[in-house]
Amino acid sequence: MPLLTLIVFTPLIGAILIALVPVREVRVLRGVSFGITLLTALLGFLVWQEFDPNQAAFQLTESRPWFELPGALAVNYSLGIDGISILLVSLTAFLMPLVLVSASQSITTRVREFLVWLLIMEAGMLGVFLATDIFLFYVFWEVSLVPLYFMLGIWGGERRLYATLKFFLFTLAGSLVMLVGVIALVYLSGTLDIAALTQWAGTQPLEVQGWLFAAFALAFAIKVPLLPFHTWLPDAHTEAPTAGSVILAGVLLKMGTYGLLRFGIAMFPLAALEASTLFMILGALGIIYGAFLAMAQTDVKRLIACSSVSHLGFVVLGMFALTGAGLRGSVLQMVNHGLSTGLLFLLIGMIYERRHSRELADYGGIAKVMPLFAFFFVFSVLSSVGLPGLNGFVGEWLILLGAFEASPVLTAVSVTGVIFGAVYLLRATRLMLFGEITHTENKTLSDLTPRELGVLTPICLLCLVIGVMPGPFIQRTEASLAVIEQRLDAARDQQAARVELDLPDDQKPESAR
Amino acid sequence: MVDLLFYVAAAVSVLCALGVVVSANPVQSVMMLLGSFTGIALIYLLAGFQFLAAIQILVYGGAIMVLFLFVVMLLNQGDPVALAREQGVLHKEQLAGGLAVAGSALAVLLVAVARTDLPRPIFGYLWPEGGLDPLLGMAQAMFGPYVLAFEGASVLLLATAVGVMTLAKRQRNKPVAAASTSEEASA
Amino acid sequence: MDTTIAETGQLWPWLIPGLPLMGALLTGAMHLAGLRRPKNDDKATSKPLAANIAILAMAAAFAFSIKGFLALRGGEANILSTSYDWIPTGDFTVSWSLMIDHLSSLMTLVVTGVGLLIHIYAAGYMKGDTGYAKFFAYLNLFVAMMLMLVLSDNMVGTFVGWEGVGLCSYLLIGFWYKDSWRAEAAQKAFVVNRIGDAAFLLGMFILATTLGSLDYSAINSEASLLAKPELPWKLSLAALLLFGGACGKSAQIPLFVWLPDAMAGPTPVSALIHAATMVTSGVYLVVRLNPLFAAAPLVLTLIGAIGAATAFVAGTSALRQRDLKGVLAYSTVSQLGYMFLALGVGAFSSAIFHLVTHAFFKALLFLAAGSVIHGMNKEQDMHKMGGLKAHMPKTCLTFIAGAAALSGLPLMSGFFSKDEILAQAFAGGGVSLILWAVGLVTAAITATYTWRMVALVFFGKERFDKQAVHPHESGALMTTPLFVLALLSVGGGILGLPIVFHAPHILGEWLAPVVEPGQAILAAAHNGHLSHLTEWILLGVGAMIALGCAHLAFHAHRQGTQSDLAFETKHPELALSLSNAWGIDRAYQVMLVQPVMTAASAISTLFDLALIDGAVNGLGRFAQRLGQRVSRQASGHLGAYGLTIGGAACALAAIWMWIGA
Amino acid sequence: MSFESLQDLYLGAGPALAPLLWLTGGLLAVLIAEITPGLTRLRPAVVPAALLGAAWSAGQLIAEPSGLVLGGTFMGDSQTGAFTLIFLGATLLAWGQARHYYGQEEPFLGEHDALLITAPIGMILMAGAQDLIVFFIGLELLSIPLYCLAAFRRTRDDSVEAGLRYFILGAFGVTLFLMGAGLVYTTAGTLNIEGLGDALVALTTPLGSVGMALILASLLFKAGVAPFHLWVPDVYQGSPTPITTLMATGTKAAAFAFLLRLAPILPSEAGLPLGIIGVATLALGNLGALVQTDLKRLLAWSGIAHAGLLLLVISAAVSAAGTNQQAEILNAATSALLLYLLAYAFAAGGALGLVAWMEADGEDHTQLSRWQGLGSVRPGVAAGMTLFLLSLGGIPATGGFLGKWLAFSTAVRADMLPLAVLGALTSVIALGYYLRVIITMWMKPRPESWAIPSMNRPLAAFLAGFCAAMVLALGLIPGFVLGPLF
Amino acid sequence: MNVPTEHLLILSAILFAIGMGGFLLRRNMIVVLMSIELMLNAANLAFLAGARQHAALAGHWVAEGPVMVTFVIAVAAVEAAVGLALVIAFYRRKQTVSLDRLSPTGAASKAN
Repeated sequence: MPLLTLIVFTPLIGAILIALVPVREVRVLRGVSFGITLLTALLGFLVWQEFDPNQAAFQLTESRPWFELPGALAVNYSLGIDGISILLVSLTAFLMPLVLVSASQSITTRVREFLVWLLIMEAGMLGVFLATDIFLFYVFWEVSLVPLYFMLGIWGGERRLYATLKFFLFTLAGSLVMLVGVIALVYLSGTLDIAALTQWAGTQPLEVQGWLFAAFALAFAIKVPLLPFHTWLPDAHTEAPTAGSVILAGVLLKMGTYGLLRFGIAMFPLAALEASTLFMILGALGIIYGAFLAMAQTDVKRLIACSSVSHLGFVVLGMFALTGAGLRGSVLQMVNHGLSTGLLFLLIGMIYERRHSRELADYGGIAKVMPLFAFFFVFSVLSSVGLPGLNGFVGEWLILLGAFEASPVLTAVSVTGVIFGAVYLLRATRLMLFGEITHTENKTLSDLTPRELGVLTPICLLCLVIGVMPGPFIQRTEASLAVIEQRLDAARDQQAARVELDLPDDQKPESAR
Repeated sequence: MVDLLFYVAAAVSVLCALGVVVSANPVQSVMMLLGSFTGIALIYLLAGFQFLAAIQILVYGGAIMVLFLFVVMLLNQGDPVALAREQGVLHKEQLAGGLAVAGSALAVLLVAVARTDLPRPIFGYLWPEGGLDPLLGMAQAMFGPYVLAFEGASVLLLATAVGVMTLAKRQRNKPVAAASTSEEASA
Repeated sequence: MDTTIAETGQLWPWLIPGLPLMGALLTGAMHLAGLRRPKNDDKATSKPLAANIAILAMAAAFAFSIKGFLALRGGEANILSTSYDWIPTGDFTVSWSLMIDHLSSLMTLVVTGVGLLIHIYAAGYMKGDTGYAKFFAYLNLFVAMMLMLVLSDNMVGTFVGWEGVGLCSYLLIGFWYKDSWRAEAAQKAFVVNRIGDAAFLLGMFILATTLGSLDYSAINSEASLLAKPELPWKLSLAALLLFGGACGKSAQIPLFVWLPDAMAGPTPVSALIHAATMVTSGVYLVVRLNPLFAAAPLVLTLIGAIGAATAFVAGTSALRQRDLKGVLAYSTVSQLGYMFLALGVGAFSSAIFHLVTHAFFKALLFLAAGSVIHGMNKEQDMHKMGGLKAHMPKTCLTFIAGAAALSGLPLMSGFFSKDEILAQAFAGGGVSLILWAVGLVTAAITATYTWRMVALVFFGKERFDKQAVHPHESGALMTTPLFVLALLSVGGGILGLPIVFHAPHILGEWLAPVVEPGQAILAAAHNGHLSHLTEWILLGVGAMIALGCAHLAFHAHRQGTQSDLAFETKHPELALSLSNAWGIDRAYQVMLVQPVMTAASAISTLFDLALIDGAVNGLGRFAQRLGQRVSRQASGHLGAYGLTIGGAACALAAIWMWIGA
Repeated sequence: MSFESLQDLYLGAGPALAPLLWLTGGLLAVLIAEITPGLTRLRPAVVPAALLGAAWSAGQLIAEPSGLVLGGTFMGDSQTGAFTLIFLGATLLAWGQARHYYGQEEPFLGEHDALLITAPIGMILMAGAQDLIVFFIGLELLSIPLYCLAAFRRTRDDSVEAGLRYFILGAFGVTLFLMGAGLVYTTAGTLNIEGLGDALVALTTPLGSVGMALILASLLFKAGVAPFHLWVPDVYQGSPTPITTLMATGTKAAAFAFLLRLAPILPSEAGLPLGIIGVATLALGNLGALVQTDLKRLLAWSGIAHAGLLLLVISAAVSAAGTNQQAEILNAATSALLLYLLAYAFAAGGALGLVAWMEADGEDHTQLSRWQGLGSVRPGVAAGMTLFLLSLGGIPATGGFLGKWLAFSTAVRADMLPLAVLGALTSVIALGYYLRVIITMWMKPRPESWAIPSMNRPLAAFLAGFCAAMVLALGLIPGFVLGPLF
Repeated sequence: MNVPTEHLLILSAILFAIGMGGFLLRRNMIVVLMSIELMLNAANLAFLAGARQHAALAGHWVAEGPVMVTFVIAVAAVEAAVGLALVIAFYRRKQTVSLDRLSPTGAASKAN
């Protein structure tokens, strides 16, 4: 059974189906699309089951010739899954039905359009994680931009047009540079197969790896987003409808970190070694900077968005520590951030629907009238600040441990993020939930509905499961990460040999970058 | 003597060309243009291209000039009223720019000519053997390799006739027949 | 660490933290279920049930703690219980595993024992509160986390408990979240704890990267091995950072500021968390890792110094508190300082001894104070009390018992534990003598504020508004635990009688296997054995000072508030700064919190919005403007077009000529 | 020269010239049908028939190229055939859009069609020209009908002025070409591309260089490359929209087709300057488009940008001249140009077709503001426009992406990485204005009072749908184009 | 005639420049068209100069140049016809042949 094709195309076919349903049949539309995402989630679970944790290479692979580019390059439609992507694929499949349910309340205009975009988006994101042909990857990479663009632009907040444009152009700028990198890579190596490309690129000298790495890394750094390229994120998050925010935080940003891992570190180990300090610094800066931004926000959604910058700083920090623990942690933390920040955005969305405000000042004391909401909010906050026993801790701990091996100083700097994280999130919690109710509108707020509970509970449970038993999750990534570590070790040897060789010529390795 | 005649013809054509550009009255410009073309036709003749000299006079002098004159008259461009309305002869706002561009074009061309060593024929630039004129060769080329260009030109003339007719026609009266007009005859 | 691990297959130790956790889940579920029900539902039915579940869970945990204790007592080796792998890091794997050894067994006994009493007390104290089930859920969760902290076989597991108790502390301080100052106090507690936790994390990473494991057995054996030759500075740094973590949790300078504010929580919480258990986890950690700390003498000295400083500063602050719980809070900080002082001089088991006795008498004091506050309708200002002896005799009696223990009146539990610490400090000689001196002064201060408190609350005139307040004794549910604790406070001393009594030092012997490695390392540094005479003299001096100060303070304040007010009028600034812990909290606000918040808003508005985003938007605007200019070129003015085209053609020709050449 | 030899010359050229013959026949048929009362009704069928016939012939030519014909003046290879298909497609689109487009000028549709069918003749001559004389005639055959067609709506100032502007500047461009050709001829002694290739030394003399530069200038002018681009916005905007389609897709393709022929005889040092001009054009076009409020003008500026990118491809081919990968790069450039232009033809043609459609409701409907909220009332039209714009922006799953890929890959393979990166970055601006259109259509509310655009144009709808299908097909299953062509 | 090719080219260049000057400097469209005719003639001269040069070098007539000139003359006529027709069309709308009277364009873009 072509499982991976099924999982990518189910939402796509679903989108077409949805498009055929009359606009007025809102219930049917929602039902069908929920069924489709549920089916996809089921397929995702099957993939999770079928996945062999001991195999490092791509598995469940499928490949069919697509077309041939001039220069005798065969583009294939080929899918596969390995330890780097399994978690993200499962996460995407898992989150989508919940997002859809949450959207069924908030989205009341142009429902069909919304659902179509949502499903296309799911297909795009799954495609990004599953493609093993770089052309196919790039196609999915950019295609997944478009649905969010529409979701943001049509169903977003007041400044949505500004935010959409910014989001799209920012990401596109990176993507286009990456396109040049992809092209260069493809024509230098003569293949489009990602596994083969990885093999090829690993054998290249630093000069070649460096440029290609830079081209790729820029795109991913924007997507993540890393420090100087982050300003699109708060705007996009703030203006996006809840579903958009959840997907953006939950999956879309992970495309950046996923790319950094697959196309940055795994593909160009030498360059990654050279760049590791820079990226760790950017990650650490991102942690602190994002936290400071979050501390200053008065808009709770924007605050969470800024916290994303901080959290993803952790992921990058751990990833570019290039150590076993760091890699594991960052892969796991991608999922964790998706869950906990997704939760927070869902909750903000739920309260926004009741109150139509995102200003912290408009709340206060709502724990009294919405105790369940308060419970889930605090839970999410705790998951987000990395409380041991919940998912965030495992990832963060591994990341910091891994980073510590590589750079104790930067880790020491980053650890303060743990403190600041508590500061801004608890501040938000306090201002929203605690104290007296100062606004009379808040006195009549109704607590979470069963439907909302149904959305939140599975995610919370997953947070808990990952927190106490991350084994099955980490284990599935181990084989693939081990290969990356081997490549890095080989590159380290190479680097050492190179430094020895170059030493007489006045410290070349620095300038060689 | 023949060479001297070339320089005279050249001077005439250059002066007349200047006249075309600076004349305030379009009618005068047309006349100057005719003078310039005649000078060039003379050079063709001196260079041995009698046939080309002939069509230069026939087509330019006989058709194009008439066409220009016709339109100038049609639009009353020789009229003092019209002259006044056109607010001066030269475009003063871009006088400097125009002169600069034209001057630099001249400079580039002259520099290119000066810096290129064209091979000089041993026996000078005298007529080659085999007749006075490359007419036969032209005919053979036109119906040989250049038949495509030739036929293309004929299609071009046809299309031009249609186009000009359409453009010049007044609106709202739809004639069915496409009679040949003076414009077409000029081609 | 030669105490080898015998059995690993046993899973019953998991019941010790597991049962309270189950209790927490059950009661928590009850609370959440209650939320979904209509408002007018009869909540009373569920309420005792929640308390019963919680108490039952505690009792069971206590029972299993005893089982563990008995097993060890029976001569069994440490019991290791590994359930499953938790975090595979690639280099090593962190498991969920518990270890019952002599130290953790003692701690579980204290935690579950005192915890059980406090639970029972709380069942009475919290009666009528809307968040009854929630309260017990939190309380049970807290105990579970605390047990995880002390039982874990590795540092990561400890860290789970470490942060878990922090969380519960946060939840319980902010239990009455409607008062925003309580919510703020909760937030402060969590954040300050997190500062310590961050240091803990770093220390843990150093150990993990240098030693390759985070199991205590591995760390302790490795550390003692490494200690013999030149100690790598990394281990010292690790010890320092771990002590930083301990500072946060145990409210030592500079991270003590959260504890006084933590009194915002319900009083049982203050008793359980902020006196008896959580705040002692720092002490526990240092003792648990005693070989590591022993191998870092500089850090140990620092610990002693900080302990002494904390003891003194907090003690003086306690002198000027008017809030009953405030006195107890600062007293707690001060006593914790004592414990660290003990650790600093290498008296690990003495620290634990004081920890245990302190757990008894401070829990007692808090609970009794809670009883007072309960009886006084939430009044906490001692200046508005007085003469309560008559109204609540049981409370008074037990409170005095606690006060006697705290102030170190002879033969009380506090007397022995405190004097043991002072004796050890004195025996250390050299720098330790300074610590001893500070300790002695603090002992005097302790006695002073304790008896000031007793006098102000229970004796003298009744200064409260008799119309509004009708002081009354609390119910049996609350007083019974008081008596049990009073008994322990008074008699707890037998756990560690001085050598001069020629009785076995029960606690010292019990803990010997745990602290031996550390002691062995330290043995080279100082061998402080005091002669019996010296020890007698020290005991006598301690007793004299305690008795004297207690007497003076009691009589000075017996009349009422005059002496307090006199002092305040004479030295207003000193009084103010003393009552605010020497103004350290204010200094943090000014020097740390405000700058950070200012920096945050500056970064957000000036740097991020103005500079980075400004650059992005500026790029956009720049493109727009450039676009306008470019677009304006195509103005329809044919002359300009001609010029451009002609000029460009000429330029192109020139360039080409240049290329060709 | 004997009759027999002429016969050989002509007959051998048959397959190569067949598309031209179809079109010439079509032209004559249109005229005959126009002036013969009984046949007038047949006229609408003539043009598509001729175009389809020509396309069929072009397909034959691709399958069986006949190589150089007519004494080396015309190249009947698959490249010519492929470009011919693009020209024919563009013409067909323009023809389809012109149905029911004109109001008052409707009676003159016969003349319109005659002129329209002449233009691709010129384009094919340009694409296949191996001789500057043939090219010159082709250029005129393309230009003269377009001058007239641009001014076709004589009731409107902007149309007449567009024609006039186009003509005056175009005539100036032609004089540049002729002067250049004259100088080249003087130095090299031939006007044949192959001959010029043999006389490369002569072309690097100052006189030859100036000549080549002037030829190049005229080509860049036709292609709308900066700084010869200023006429483009005015003319595209002023011309009737179907004619804009033809200009945007056909003329540009023809100019680049000949530039491709010329690339091997340009000095390889010229690659870099050409590339820089290309990237500058890309930036300039995009910047210009960024601030437009009229859709046609916006598409005109975007067309300039696309020309810049295509020039980058040409420059790659130029810079590879003389290296060992010359043939490879030239092939890559050819396929890149073809595919890019094909995708561009369908995307831009489709977009302009929708503009033409909207214009039925009012002349001001080319204004972007009039498209506000269109997605809510005519989602099909808006979706089509969105697809076309995304393709123009080079978003994957559309033909535009594949074009962009091939274009950049040509530049990268010719070691022009920095230019490629610069080009990639400047094309970010492009998305800025394409997205603005999309935003206007989908994300802004439509004023209640506005009428819903009429939908009664089946042919236009069919063509738009066809374009959309092609854009998608090129993006998703490009094998059907790439396979036969390369 | 034994005038060197360079002189013919110089004449061609001068005429071309004059034509370009007229093209750039005159407002009257008809005169602008005449200027274009001048430039075309200049180009023709260049072709003839080339033809003569290579004929002299090769010793026999070459056909390409003269053929080109013939075509150019034909096209010149065509352009004149089309150009004048356009001028007439313009005149009908604006009653003028001044280039300055072409409407300005691109003004709308400023509104953005």
